[in-house]
Amino acid sequence: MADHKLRETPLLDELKKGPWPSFVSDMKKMAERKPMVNDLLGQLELSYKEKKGHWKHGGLVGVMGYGGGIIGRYSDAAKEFPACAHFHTVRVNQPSGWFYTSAALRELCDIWDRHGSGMTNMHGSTGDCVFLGTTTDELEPIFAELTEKDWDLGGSGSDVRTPSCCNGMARCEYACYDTMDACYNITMEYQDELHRPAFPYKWKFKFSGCPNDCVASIARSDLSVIGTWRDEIRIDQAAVKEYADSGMEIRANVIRKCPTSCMSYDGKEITIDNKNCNRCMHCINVMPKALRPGTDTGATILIGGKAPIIEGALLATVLVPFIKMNKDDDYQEFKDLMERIWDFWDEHGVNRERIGECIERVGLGNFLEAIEVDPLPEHVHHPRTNPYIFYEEYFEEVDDAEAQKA
Amino acid sequence: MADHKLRETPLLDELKKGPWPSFVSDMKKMAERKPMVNDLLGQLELSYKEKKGHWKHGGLVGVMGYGGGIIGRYSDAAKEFPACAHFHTVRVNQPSGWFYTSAALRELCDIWDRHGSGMTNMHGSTGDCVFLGTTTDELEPIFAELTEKDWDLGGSGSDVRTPSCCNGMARCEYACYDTMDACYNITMEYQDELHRPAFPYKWKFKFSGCPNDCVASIARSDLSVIGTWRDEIRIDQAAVKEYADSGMEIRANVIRKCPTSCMSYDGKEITIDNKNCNRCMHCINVMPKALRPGTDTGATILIGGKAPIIEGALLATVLVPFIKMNKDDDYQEFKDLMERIWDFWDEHGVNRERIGECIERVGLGNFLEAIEVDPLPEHVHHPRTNPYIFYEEYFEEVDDAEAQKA
Amino acid sequence: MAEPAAPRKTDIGPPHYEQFLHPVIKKNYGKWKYHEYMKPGVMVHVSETGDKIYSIRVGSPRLISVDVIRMFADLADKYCDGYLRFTSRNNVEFLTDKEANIDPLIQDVQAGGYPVGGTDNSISNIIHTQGWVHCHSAATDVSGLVKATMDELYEYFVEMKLPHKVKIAAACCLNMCGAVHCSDIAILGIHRRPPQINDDSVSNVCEIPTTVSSCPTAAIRPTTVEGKQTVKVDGDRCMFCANCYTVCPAMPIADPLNDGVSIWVGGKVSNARSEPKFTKLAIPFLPNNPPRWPEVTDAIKKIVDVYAAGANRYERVGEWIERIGWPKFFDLTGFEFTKYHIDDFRHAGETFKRSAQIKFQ
Amino acid sequence: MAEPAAPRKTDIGPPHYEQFLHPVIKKNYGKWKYHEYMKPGVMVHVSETGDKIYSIRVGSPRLISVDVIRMFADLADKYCDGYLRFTSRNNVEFLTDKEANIDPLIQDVQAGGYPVGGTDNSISNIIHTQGWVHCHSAATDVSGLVKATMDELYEYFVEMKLPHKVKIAAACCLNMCGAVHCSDIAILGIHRRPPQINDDSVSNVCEIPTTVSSCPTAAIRPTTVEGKQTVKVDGDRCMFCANCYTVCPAMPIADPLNDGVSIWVGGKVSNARSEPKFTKLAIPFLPNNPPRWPEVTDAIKKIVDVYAAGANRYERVGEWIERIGWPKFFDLTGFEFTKYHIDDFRHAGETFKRSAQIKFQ
Ligand code: SRM
Ligand code: SRM
Ligand code: SRM
Ligand code: SRM
Ligand code: SF4
Ligand code: SF4
Ligand code: SF4
Ligand code: SF4
Ligand code: SF4
Ligand code: SF4
Ligand code: SF4
Ligand code: SF4
Repeated sequence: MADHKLRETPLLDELKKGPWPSFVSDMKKMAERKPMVNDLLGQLELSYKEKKGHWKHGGLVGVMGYGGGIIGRYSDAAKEFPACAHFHTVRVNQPSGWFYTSAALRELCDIWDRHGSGMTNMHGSTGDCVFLGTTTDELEPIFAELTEKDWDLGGSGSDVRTPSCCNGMARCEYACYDTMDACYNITMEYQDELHRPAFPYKWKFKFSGCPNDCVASIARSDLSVIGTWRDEIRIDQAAVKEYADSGMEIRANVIRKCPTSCMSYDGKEITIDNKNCNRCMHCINVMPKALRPGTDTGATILIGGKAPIIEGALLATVLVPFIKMNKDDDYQEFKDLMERIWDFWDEHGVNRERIGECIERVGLGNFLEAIEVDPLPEHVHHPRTNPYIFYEEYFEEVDDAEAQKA
Repeated sequence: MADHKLRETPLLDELKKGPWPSFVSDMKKMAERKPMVNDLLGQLELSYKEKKGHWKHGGLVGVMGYGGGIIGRYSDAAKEFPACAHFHTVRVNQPSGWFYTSAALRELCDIWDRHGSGMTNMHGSTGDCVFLGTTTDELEPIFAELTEKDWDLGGSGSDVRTPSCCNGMARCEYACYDTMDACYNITMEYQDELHRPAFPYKWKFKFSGCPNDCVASIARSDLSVIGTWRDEIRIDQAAVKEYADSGMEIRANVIRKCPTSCMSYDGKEITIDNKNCNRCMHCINVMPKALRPGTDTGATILIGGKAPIIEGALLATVLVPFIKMNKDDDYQEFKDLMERIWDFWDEHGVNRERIGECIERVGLGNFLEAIEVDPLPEHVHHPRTNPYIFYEEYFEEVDDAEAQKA
Repeated sequence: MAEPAAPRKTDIGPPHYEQFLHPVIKKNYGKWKYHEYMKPGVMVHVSETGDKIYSIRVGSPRLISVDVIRMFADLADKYCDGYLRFTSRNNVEFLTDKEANIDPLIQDVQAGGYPVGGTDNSISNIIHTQGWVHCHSAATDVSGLVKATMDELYEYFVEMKLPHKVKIAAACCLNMCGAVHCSDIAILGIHRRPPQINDDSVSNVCEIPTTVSSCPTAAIRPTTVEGKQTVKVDGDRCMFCANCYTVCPAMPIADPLNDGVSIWVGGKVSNARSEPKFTKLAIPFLPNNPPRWPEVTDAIKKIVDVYAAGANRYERVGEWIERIGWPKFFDLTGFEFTKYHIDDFRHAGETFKRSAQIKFQ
Repeated sequence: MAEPAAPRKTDIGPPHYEQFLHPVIKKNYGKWKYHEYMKPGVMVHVSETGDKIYSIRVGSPRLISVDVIRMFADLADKYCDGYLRFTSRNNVEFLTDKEANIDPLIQDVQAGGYPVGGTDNSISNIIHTQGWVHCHSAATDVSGLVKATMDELYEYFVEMKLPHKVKIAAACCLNMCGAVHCSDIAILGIHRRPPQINDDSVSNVCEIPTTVSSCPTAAIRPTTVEGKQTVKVDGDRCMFCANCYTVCPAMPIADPLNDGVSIWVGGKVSNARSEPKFTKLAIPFLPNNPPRWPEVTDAIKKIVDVYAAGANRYERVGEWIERIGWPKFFDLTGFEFTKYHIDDFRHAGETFKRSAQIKFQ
């Protein structure tokens, strides 16, 4: 059927076996009509044989007016595998919560089938719909067809990366704010920052509706927005009874696993000392019919999460313990904060230094001061243990000291 | 009564008030027969007025043949307070566990009354019996009279500091090895290291009989020896019942406070899952009549505890999870270990760097390797989280790699 | 530069999500009350209005062709009025309000070779990255590794029989584009040989000061070789992070003889019960053994087995290990504890055991 | 050097402890079975042999004259066959096997102005250091501070009415010769002004390279002033640790206007329940206000009061705070939380809150 010779891939063929769906089988099928995939398979087989990748370092390509969204890639074995000599990827900004219709998916597939390898990642680790492998020539046409159908590119390089969010209020009873709206709104607000890299390094936003953090925002984003509530957990005691009747071991699985020991259960009803509850979600997760987050909901903002390069991985650290994620005023409080943070980063950031590393270098206290956020005990796991305090003022004259006293 | 004019000390006199015994009242009495104490009070009153100390920096004095044991001190207000112009302290090595007889104490008092201010610290923070304040001339006579009565000086400077220990087997049912004997034995073994500074910095030994660590060894010594046991906690169920009958809330105060949740209580008997017990001592502390450490006893050795100067305070870190502290072979295993550690420190230590800091600089893994101790998961709170592994070997040739496989 | 012919459409952002929402979802947006697992891979969410939406979760290799996506689209049309989504772990979720459609859909999905599962106390899909398929930095191929691993763990995807969720991630280099640093179990490609320096091209393709300062351990020094400005690496200081290669293409670090895989355990992201935590090193090195990396899949199977046997319900891998202690973990798995497990980077001291609380087995 | 006249006795070490042990202790050495608190300051230890030893604990200011020691010796003769000891917190313990002697002894002790107490769930003696009485480094006087504080906390020494033991320490400078870094409550003298440099004498009395390298923050640079080699300090980098002064006397840092006291809480040493932990900053600065430091004693009283009111039995201060959370601690005490409380030294990041587990009051 193919009008080109199919590559032999004895090693890769081993990966056609087994119950989990095989990317090799899929690619082999695509190889029949896509020489690019055929050569990609050939090159991958070589990598499996040699235990070594065959891509050259980087390559700056893109679409006009954008600084990101395309990852350039060239083979170092192009002689042997000419069809994948160019093999760039296109990052298409996914819709909030990765919801699609069949029609929308077909739209994307058609564009990609026309202009690229036909292979994708659904989705990339940052959240984009990733089109894997095309040539430089195809980039402008792809972009034109995408925008024509109202799709746009995502981020890459030192810019705002494609924000992502959990499905939140669309399909989850735990969502404490509208993650999908917030993600969409913030993505639209920062289109320029997303498409034209002007930061010291990348900046990732991720939105989770509750402390379960189903988009791993605390670990994988510079700015993590995690839903929470301030008032009391709602308890439906009838449903508690139902769970008990159905055989759930409430004491072992709920009460004793509460990290703050703030729950009790008398065999009939659950009581919660809400001021000691730290919103971990465990009890709610186990008994969603009986327990629900409160109704004074909002989010905790955390900053600086990232992977290990360069100073070691960081989990994001609390910046605003509670914020109302307010649609009605277009998330103004959030955006004002963002402005102050980026001003600071602009001034103090160093090339290839993520905001988390920057804050550690400058000092969290100094950072908070600069962005006009009051220091709070909620910002720290515990206050400092070393006595090396950079007191900022001292008295030069007795008079100053006396003046201070008065 | 005094043949000298007593200093006016209106500020200090405020400290004669109140229920806690007053060092000022005591010193004022001594001032009547000791001009040195009279002037010390005068200088202290000046410090209280000016909010500033009046001692000059350091001063190298000592007794012949010893490099430590005396802390030189000179007043910077000697004109005004000539009697305390010299005010050196003498560190006398206390007996194990700070046990004395009245006769022994009087012996020490008499020597000090003859040759010094008559003021003491019973005891210094390291454990010495500290004689506070004498002149350079008096040092040799004091030393002669002390040794005459079988007392010796303790450490100071970059040497082994005076080891100390809890009262252990002498008066405590928890002692898992003989702290007082170990402390004495090790002090005697290292007399040369104690009296002649030859290390990069100070070295402190502290011996606690059980994990309650009543001499704070884990926080305040370079080499901390903490008693423990390997077998099962001994339970006397009859005594458990007695405690219960006497109204003790066993569930709230013992079972639920066990950090490993390895205890249970059925209202009658206590059961312990000893392989999960981490020897924290809590249950035993609360119910000493009913629970006792096991009988396969020994100690955990930890290394590197210290105060903040220079890199921040350190708690000591586990070096040997379990060692038999064996009197019969003169603690040979312990001493062999010490030899290897000091050899390492000799080679790798930097001036004014405690062993704890040295280990962090060199790497705990490298340190263990150098002193021939196998790395164990017990050495760490958890394995590394960063992927920055200094693999020490790589293959240059295919043959090497193949050879490795075979 | 010439202006584009037509007024160019840019910065339009992604399409608004609302148009992609199932009508029942749109109607009950923000009103969901609770959910239940009906069977592995199948959930029902119940609204305050009484409405229900059924989700059927399908495993996907993530690296998929447009033909596979079209197949999913067809199934969505057939059973779900055209509505579906992807999850943050790259599974597909079919969404329908018709309970009767569930089983036929599952049959069709399975007939197409795709598994249904990954919910609740199962092993869901593995988060992974590009590997030799697309990235220049890769020390291994994760697509193959993940396929081989999921074959091995298949039963845990299609059944819900573990103590709790087990989240696995794989990344092909220390950049960790996957979620490796906070996963229950993680597979990480690693280099073990310092970069080879192409002295001829360094000064052409790299900025030397940037290259020198890119090294976290200050292992790189500027130097001159045969009159050319270049850099040299102090091998003893190199810990193979490849950050120099990222900024300077003339310092390739990939090396077939020495690249391989490390295994990590005990991280988590959720705030449930315990705070989020980093993954910790379990095995510092396993050889790259394509196409099926048996050493790696064996190790992971071993971890899952001992976890399944030993953990309590609702205990994540890291929580279980913290309860039993790391010594016990190494004991149970039989993995060797080496000096490489002991941290020696920036804050190493924070990982040392600083108490006399010790378990003796 | 001339030889000493007589053969010099050296390196004899301390006297052997055995000669100082009460006969009942010697007989029951290693055989103790359990203990009981009879009343504050009085314990009985019971041996496997059935023998008993009574200990009566007496508070001492530690800075005591030979006359006070002699008084203790006299009391030991009168009631304890001459046997007594000191504790690791500088209390005196009288040891007797005669139960009848306990109350008369206590009466005599109290008549002499010394309190009996400090056992079990009380506040025992404060570990402290030299201060202005003897040390060149002191930023405050701890003997006075401790006296003023113990006056305030007296009731907690002579009664056993707290949730658990409260261990207090005081040190007069950052060297922390006391146990400040791991105490339930700690008082720490601090400097707040960079060292003043005596340019004339630096080169005579200090080794300049050693001085420069002594600074943990690299704030010190060599310089020349009026032809003399000396050093200068970058004030913005100085955090007042005084390590430079320790190695170079020409850099005094004590300063009456700016020296003062900081307050720390929540550390512990024992391995009971929780692992040993460091003390954390509660109040960064209180003025040096001799002779009775009312701001300091008020702050400590406040901490003890809220702890006494809020903690559970057997909960140390740090364990209690960890249960209620630091925000609550600052709320209850009314202490201000400032940027100084946020660590910015070496491993600062390890102290940041890295989870969404937050309590709202
Ligand atoms: C495509 C993708 C992996 C995937 O297969 O999904 C990816 C691919 C690359 N990442 Fe990534 N990263 C991708 C998500 C991530 C994530 C996950 C996330 O965003 O949630 C992380 C960890 C979170 C974080 O940002 O810290 C991540 C952390 C990195 C790092 C390390 C950054 C750090 O601060 O530690 C680098 C190195 C760098 O920036 O120089 C990197 C660099 C790269 C580069 C550009 C390689 C390089 O050395 O310059 C890779 C291009 C591969 C290629 O050929 O396409 N990538 N990268 C992901 C983006 C797809 C998308 O847009 O959806
Ligand atoms: C006398 C004593 C305080 C007391 O009142 O009890 C004391 C007094 C001094 N200590 Fe100390 N230290 C004393 C126990 C301690 C302890 C506690 C202990 O040993 O358990 C520590 C904390 C534990 C530790 O060693 O880390 C301690 C940590 C320091 C340090 C900080 C060391 C560090 O590594 O962080 C210094 C500074 C230095 O060594 O340069 C220091 C230095 C000093 C100097 C020598 C002052 C100096 O800057 O050189 C003090 C002399 C004071 C004087 O005029 O007598 N002293 N010093 C203690 C010794 C008495 C004795 O022999 O029994
Ligand atoms: C669909 C998805 C969100 C999305 O927008 O795509 C999702 C959906 C749900 N999550 Fe999640 N989680 C999803 C990724 C995550 C992630 C991120 C990840 O996997 O990388 C996490 C954090 C991972 C971690 O902690 O390492 C996550 C941590 C949780 C937890 C906390 C579990 C715990 O006890 O630690 C719960 C609660 C539970 O399972 O009891 C939860 C619960 C739920 C619930 C029950 C919420 C609800 O009521 O709808 C949903 C079904 C769970 C299930 O699969 O059993 N979800 N969930 C993601 C499905 C991924 C997949 O295909 O498997
Ligand atoms: C006499 C002394 C040892 C010595 O050789 O001098 C001693 C003696 C005893 N200690 Fe201690 N401890 C002594 C200092 C310490 C220290 C060190 C310190 O205070 O600086 C500690 C560690 C401090 C810390 O954790 O910060 C210490 C932590 C304990 C503990 C653990 C408490 C806890 O739950 O954290 C116990 C057990 C208990 O109290 O239940 C204990 C228990 C005991 C027992 C009951 C042991 C026994 O069975 O004989 C003794 C009487 C305790 C009491 O005072 O109520 N001892 N004990 C010390 C008395 C000091 C004083 O005058 O007050
Ligand atoms: S993060 Fe919370 S709200 Fe969002 S999907 Fe997960 S459980 Fe639901
Ligand atoms: S949310 Fe967590 S902390 Fe709060 S009551 Fe439930 S289990 Fe306890
Ligand atoms: S450390 Fe243990 S053995 Fe020693 S006195 Fe304290 S409780 Fe007793
Ligand atoms: S010693 Fe500690 S860990 Fe062991 S059983 Fe007792 S309370 Fe539990
Ligand atoms: S983890 Fe490394 S090799 Fe893999 S995609 Fe990311 S940058 Fe490339
Ligand atoms: S691989 Fe990392 S450690 Fe090695 S030279 Fe390059 S940047 Fe430095
Ligand atoms: S704490 Fe500082 S001032 Fe006080 S005795 Fe120790 S070294 Fe001297
Ligand atoms: S006081 Fe400390 S930080 Fe300041 S200059 Fe001296 S050594 Fe440096």
